[in-house]
Amino acid sequence: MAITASQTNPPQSNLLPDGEPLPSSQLSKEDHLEILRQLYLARYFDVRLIKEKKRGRLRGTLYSSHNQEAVLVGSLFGLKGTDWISPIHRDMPAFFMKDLRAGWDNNDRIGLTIEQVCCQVWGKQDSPGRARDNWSHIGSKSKRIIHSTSMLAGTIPVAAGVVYADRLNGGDAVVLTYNGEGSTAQGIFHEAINFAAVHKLPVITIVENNHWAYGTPTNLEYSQEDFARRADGYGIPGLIADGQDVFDVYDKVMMAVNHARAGKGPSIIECKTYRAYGHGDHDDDRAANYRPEYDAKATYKDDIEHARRDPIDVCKKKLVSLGFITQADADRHVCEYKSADKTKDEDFPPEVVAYLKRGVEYAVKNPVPPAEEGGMWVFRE
Amino acid sequence: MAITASQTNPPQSNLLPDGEPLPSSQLSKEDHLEILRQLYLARYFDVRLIKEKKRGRLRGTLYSSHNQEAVLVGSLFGLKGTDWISPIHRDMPAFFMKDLRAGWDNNDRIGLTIEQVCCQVWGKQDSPGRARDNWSHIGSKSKRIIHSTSMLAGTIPVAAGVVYADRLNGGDAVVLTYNGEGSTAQGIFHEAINFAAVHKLPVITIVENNHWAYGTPTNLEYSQEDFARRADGYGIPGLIADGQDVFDVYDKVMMAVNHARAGKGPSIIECKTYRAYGHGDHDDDRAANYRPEYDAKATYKDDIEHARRDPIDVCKKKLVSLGFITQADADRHVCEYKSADKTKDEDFPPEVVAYLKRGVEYAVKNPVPPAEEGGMWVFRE
Amino acid sequence: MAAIAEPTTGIKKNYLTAIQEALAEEMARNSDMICLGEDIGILGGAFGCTMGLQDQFGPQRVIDMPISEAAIVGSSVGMALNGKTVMAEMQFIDFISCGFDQIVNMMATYHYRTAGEVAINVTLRGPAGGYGGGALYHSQMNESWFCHSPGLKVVVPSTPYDAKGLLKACLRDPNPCLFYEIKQLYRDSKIAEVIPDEDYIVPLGSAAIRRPGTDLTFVTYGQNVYHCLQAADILAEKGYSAEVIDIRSLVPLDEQTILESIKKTNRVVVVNEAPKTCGYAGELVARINEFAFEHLDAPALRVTRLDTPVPWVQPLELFVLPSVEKIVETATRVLRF
Amino acid sequence: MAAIAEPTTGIKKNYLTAIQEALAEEMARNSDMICLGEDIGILGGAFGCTMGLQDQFGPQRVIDMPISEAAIVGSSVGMALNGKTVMAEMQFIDFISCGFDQIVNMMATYHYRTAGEVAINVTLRGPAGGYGGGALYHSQMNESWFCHSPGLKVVVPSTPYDAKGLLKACLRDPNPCLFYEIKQLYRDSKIAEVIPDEDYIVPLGSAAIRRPGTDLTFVTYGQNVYHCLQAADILAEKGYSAEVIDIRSLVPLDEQTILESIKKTNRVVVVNEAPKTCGYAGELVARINEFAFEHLDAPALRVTRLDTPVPWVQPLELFVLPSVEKIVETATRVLRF
Ligand SMILES: Cc1ncc(C[n+]2csc(CCOP(=O)(O)OP(=O)(O)O)c2C)c(N)n1
Ligand SMILES: Cc1ncc(C[n+]2csc(CCOP(=O)(O)OP(=O)(O)O)c2C)c(N)n1
Ligand SMILES: [Mg+2]
Ligand SMILES: [Mg+2]
Repeated sequence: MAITASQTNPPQSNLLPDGEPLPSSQLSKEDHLEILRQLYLARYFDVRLIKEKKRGRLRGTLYSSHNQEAVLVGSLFGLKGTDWISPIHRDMPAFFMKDLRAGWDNNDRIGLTIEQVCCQVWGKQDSPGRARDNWSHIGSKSKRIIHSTSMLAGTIPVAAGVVYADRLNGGDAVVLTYNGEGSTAQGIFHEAINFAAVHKLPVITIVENNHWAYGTPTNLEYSQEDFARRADGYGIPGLIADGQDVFDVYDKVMMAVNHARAGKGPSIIECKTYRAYGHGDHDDDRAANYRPEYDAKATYKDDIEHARRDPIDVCKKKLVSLGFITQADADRHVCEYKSADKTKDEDFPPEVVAYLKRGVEYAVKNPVPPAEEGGMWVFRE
Repeated sequence: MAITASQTNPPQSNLLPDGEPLPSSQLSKEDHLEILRQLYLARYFDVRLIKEKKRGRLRGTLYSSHNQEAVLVGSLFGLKGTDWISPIHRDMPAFFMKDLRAGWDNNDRIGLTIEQVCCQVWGKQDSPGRARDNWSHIGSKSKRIIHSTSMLAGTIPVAAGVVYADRLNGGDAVVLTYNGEGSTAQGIFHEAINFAAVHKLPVITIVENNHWAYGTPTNLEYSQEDFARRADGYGIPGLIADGQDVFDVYDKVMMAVNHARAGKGPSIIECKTYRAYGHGDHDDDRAANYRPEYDAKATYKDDIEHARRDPIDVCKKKLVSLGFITQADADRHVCEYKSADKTKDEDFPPEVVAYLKRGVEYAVKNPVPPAEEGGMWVFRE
Repeated sequence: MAAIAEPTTGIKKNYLTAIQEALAEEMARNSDMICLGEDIGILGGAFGCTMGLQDQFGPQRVIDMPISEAAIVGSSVGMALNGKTVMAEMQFIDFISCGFDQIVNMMATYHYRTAGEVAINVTLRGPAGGYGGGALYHSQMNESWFCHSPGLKVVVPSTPYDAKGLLKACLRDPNPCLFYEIKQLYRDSKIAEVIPDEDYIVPLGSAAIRRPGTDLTFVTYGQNVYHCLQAADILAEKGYSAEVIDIRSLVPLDEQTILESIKKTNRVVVVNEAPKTCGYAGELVARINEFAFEHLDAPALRVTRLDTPVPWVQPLELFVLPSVEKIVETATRVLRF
Repeated sequence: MAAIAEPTTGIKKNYLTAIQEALAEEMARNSDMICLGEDIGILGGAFGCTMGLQDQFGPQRVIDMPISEAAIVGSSVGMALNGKTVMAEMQFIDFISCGFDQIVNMMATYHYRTAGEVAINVTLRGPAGGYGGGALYHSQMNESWFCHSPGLKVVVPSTPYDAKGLLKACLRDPNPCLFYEIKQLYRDSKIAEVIPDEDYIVPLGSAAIRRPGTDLTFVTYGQNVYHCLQAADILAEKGYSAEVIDIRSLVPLDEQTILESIKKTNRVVVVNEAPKTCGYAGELVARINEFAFEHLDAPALRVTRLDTPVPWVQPLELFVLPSVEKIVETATRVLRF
């Protein structure tokens, strides 16, 4: 079954009142250009980390978000700074891309800085968690980012609690929680969505369906063709977005956000995409081994073919077709369809390279926290 | 929304190939009479226990199955002895009613004896668990009854494992798991159903929707009008049965059993009914207080009205209409629409009274296990 | 066997009333406080601890949750992350195992993980303990699991005065607290006592000496405080003077009060009702060993539940749980060592 | 620092290979055995413990499960109830908390609840332990929770020989077993050793003396066996002879070997890497106190993790975990007491 941008799950899907224009049709030319820049930025972040890791400069595991950038950029772009997000392992760019529309160098924007995120990756003391937990297990109360544990789907009830409290305070915040499709099998996923549905909490769950959970394909994870169908069982909308098309993701998320902000409750948005590499960088070689054979005979073969379109390419085509950029503009920096080791800095706009450079340089110079911190902050005194 | 016997959840509901007769239409006159006897038996068991408890002869809490007997009798009647069941607190009669069709006094039938169940209720040593855990927390491997803990929905994965093993061994057993509608909110419910759906395991989950979970009404438990709708999200059939009509329960369960035995996987059957008393006998007074007001303004008011039809009355009417009994037969023993304290032994057929008498007398005489058993059987040596 | 409380005059209140009052008073005092749990609103709680709260504070602040312990804990954490004070009830403390991951990995570690940015003010409370025929799943004392999970405070009151004062202390403490209520004491009129009308707290980490003595120290908490007091009576008849320390708060622990006592008595018996292996009784023995070894004239011994679940029928249940006889017997061994 | 093993000739095998062999041999030997876990089939397991098993035994007997720890445990119990031998993998032992209720309340108690009718032959195994930069959720040693849950056997091998022999013992034991694999040892070539080609088991409940000594006894297990051996080297330079006991199996525990050692050395230090409070180290101290008090010339002291989670970056991680230095320091205090 191939994905089309309009595909949604009956009967809950029609969140857009008849005749109303798609949210993305309201975006300005500047918005479109910014979205493309953000896709570059997310891609470059990943590429750069992969290279750093290969050079032995990073510890730990790297969960690449390559090919899934449209999900992140498309879902974050329409949020207000006061909204909350709850990213997990494959959403690393989300931490600094939150509220990026408010200005990449705006000190007041409500997202982590690139310096903070790099300090986290490098295990340095200016990480928001002072390098006490690794990779994506960070967050910030003031920046409205929920701190996950490793335990998959474990932040969804926390997210529900956060917006419950916000609503009690008279706020109108929504929360986006991100999950791999594999993580939806956790009991807590069900408990949290059910609770959110009962109380019509503004909890939007993005299911990043990249068709593999580590070494397990979707047909062993759940038994529906379209995961989004699960939503109907909770009496909430389940939408399917083309995870390669940043504008389709934006549309579906904004429909869900408007629904949620209007007090109508949660939704699930399945973004169909495909994992570019192994589960983590330690798994690249094995994944290259186990996946192709399995995918070739899979029922979701069409989905995968569809998801091989590079989201940057898809975005550029749209911008060209809208007349916002020329083909020459599109061809100026070409990173699409290239694996990390095949890209050079010239394949990305200079402002993107410069932004990350700042973060990396800061992180490299930042010290590791002192040993004694290991014994601190078990309790608030 | 009132319940009709034919109501099922689109699009997964139609388990009965076109033109095939309803399973209940295949039942003999003798079967019909036996079903009525079993309804009497289940009711009498409950009535008797309530009276014993009121007289101070029993410890612990009593979770009445009054008004929900059609769910038990209708679901158990078509099973083979080799099938498994997993009853919980409100299904106490299921323990001795399993395989009862094979003869109430048949020593080879695959269900617990009335003596064993009474020993459990009275806390005596011939309880199958030697009175180590209370009320419904018993079972028997040889009788194919799964031993629950208190933790709601916790036996569903166990049930899935049991039939997984059976299938590996070449068996064709199905398993019926019973759950209150409130218990479906547990994470393990989701994990187990999902696993069963992925592997097309013959796990049939009966959701006894009696519209209350202790002191919590359904609108605070989940956000669908019909719980059965949840099934579709797992790609499995979700059926709604009229929980007051033993034949409708029988039909829906047998459709699901046939589907499961054919290797087509699990189903969920929502049986709409209503809890007659409080959650447990300790809660009767409070429930009388909190429920009526809430129910009166509930969205499921129609369901409740519907579920006030006594299942024994519904069954008798059917038998009279089929000509299997006369109205005089139906009026011989009238326990329907009577609360426990209003019934006398004469309101039940003498064989029912005699059967239970045997169990109670055995249990009363049976000794309490010796204290030292408390320290035994932590491990298999 | 009366519990020691601030001497005041007035009507005696039981343990349950003390808890009801603590919750109602804190809800009134702190408009940012939320209560959630199964059946706590319309019903008022399985044991009535939250009776009347929903009428008084509304269904937004007193939430009847679906039967989802993990979501109860997780959403409590989220509310606390967003500035609320949360009381979450486990209908029986036994069911806490269904929300286990959220407690030990999400809630307990939040402050640590965020290097102090976020403190999670959640008090998880629920009825606990055996001796009532509750069987395997309505009798547990599983506090050891949580004492072993850094970042949680763990409290077990044994008197109405303490129940109210410690519950208030937990609700005002910025850290996550587990509060074990001894359900056999809820309506026990023998321990009912007059408690102050004025607002008070019992600070976490302070033990209470329930009975002074010179020959042997009982270190205990919960239901076994009363068994130790009875054992002390029996020992007194035999000429031994036993001191009974009710630690009340397991994390943090008041080591000082225990040390002072052992300096005086030189002998100690630890009593609790959890299974023996890796229970808190063993922890007490290990600590006493560390901070009071040179004062011990005999080994510090434990009286605990056997390493079994809690069986249902009475002779079996009493066989596996600590009893006055077992306590006296062990104390006598220690005294004669 | 080589582990002590049956002396044989042949190629040396590491800890991971030992586990792979145990699983493959038991699967071949027992056609009623099933393996299940996340990514154990197509991938062969996150660490490769089940590599090749699905090809050899098919997807029915080697099941790639959804990410559902509770269903993994629960369905394992069901399979065992219906006569199967089950190996269930936790991808990291840290995630066991997500299946906690099914372990402690369903699996552990099954035999007890049924008065011996049903034994549940499930071995839950997974990679565990710190010292590898795994941070809070990939470093845990949470064995104490399960030692405190009656009905479970708990095993922690430290050598390839033991890993294979103990895993086979667990898979043949009718009771549920928790098997903690020290992931830092999986590919540690320093501890690789020749192990027998013939079938063998290491019986549960037997400790191993890794190094004999006369002045002090280290009682330990897992990764810290090696730290204690190094500490013993350092102490030897200072003229002290330390014995190192690797208990290997926590439940059941070989008390006899510990007692014999203490009778000889009269001094003991217990080392493990779990948080201190209510950890198994405290249990060992309490037991030693019970069965060997009169042989002790000094308090039995613990070296454990601090009561903190395991932080990520190295200086912090090493700050909270036991180290050779901390062990030597504590041993010296005990020796000089
Ligand atoms: C409760 C729990 N079980 C297991 C794991 C180990 N684990 C980490 S990521 C992962 C696969 C996740 O797959 P999916 O949710 O599809 O996300 P993706 O990695 O594909 O983005 C697994 C099994 C975990 N982190 N938490
Ligand atoms: C995990 C868990 N949480 C809480 C409870 C306490 N409890 C026992 S029965 C019950 C209500 C169950 O309602 P429902 O599932 O609708 O079944 P019913 O009693 O209505 O038949 C609750 C909350 C429990 N047994 N297990
Ligand atoms: Mg995935
Ligand atoms: Mg119900």
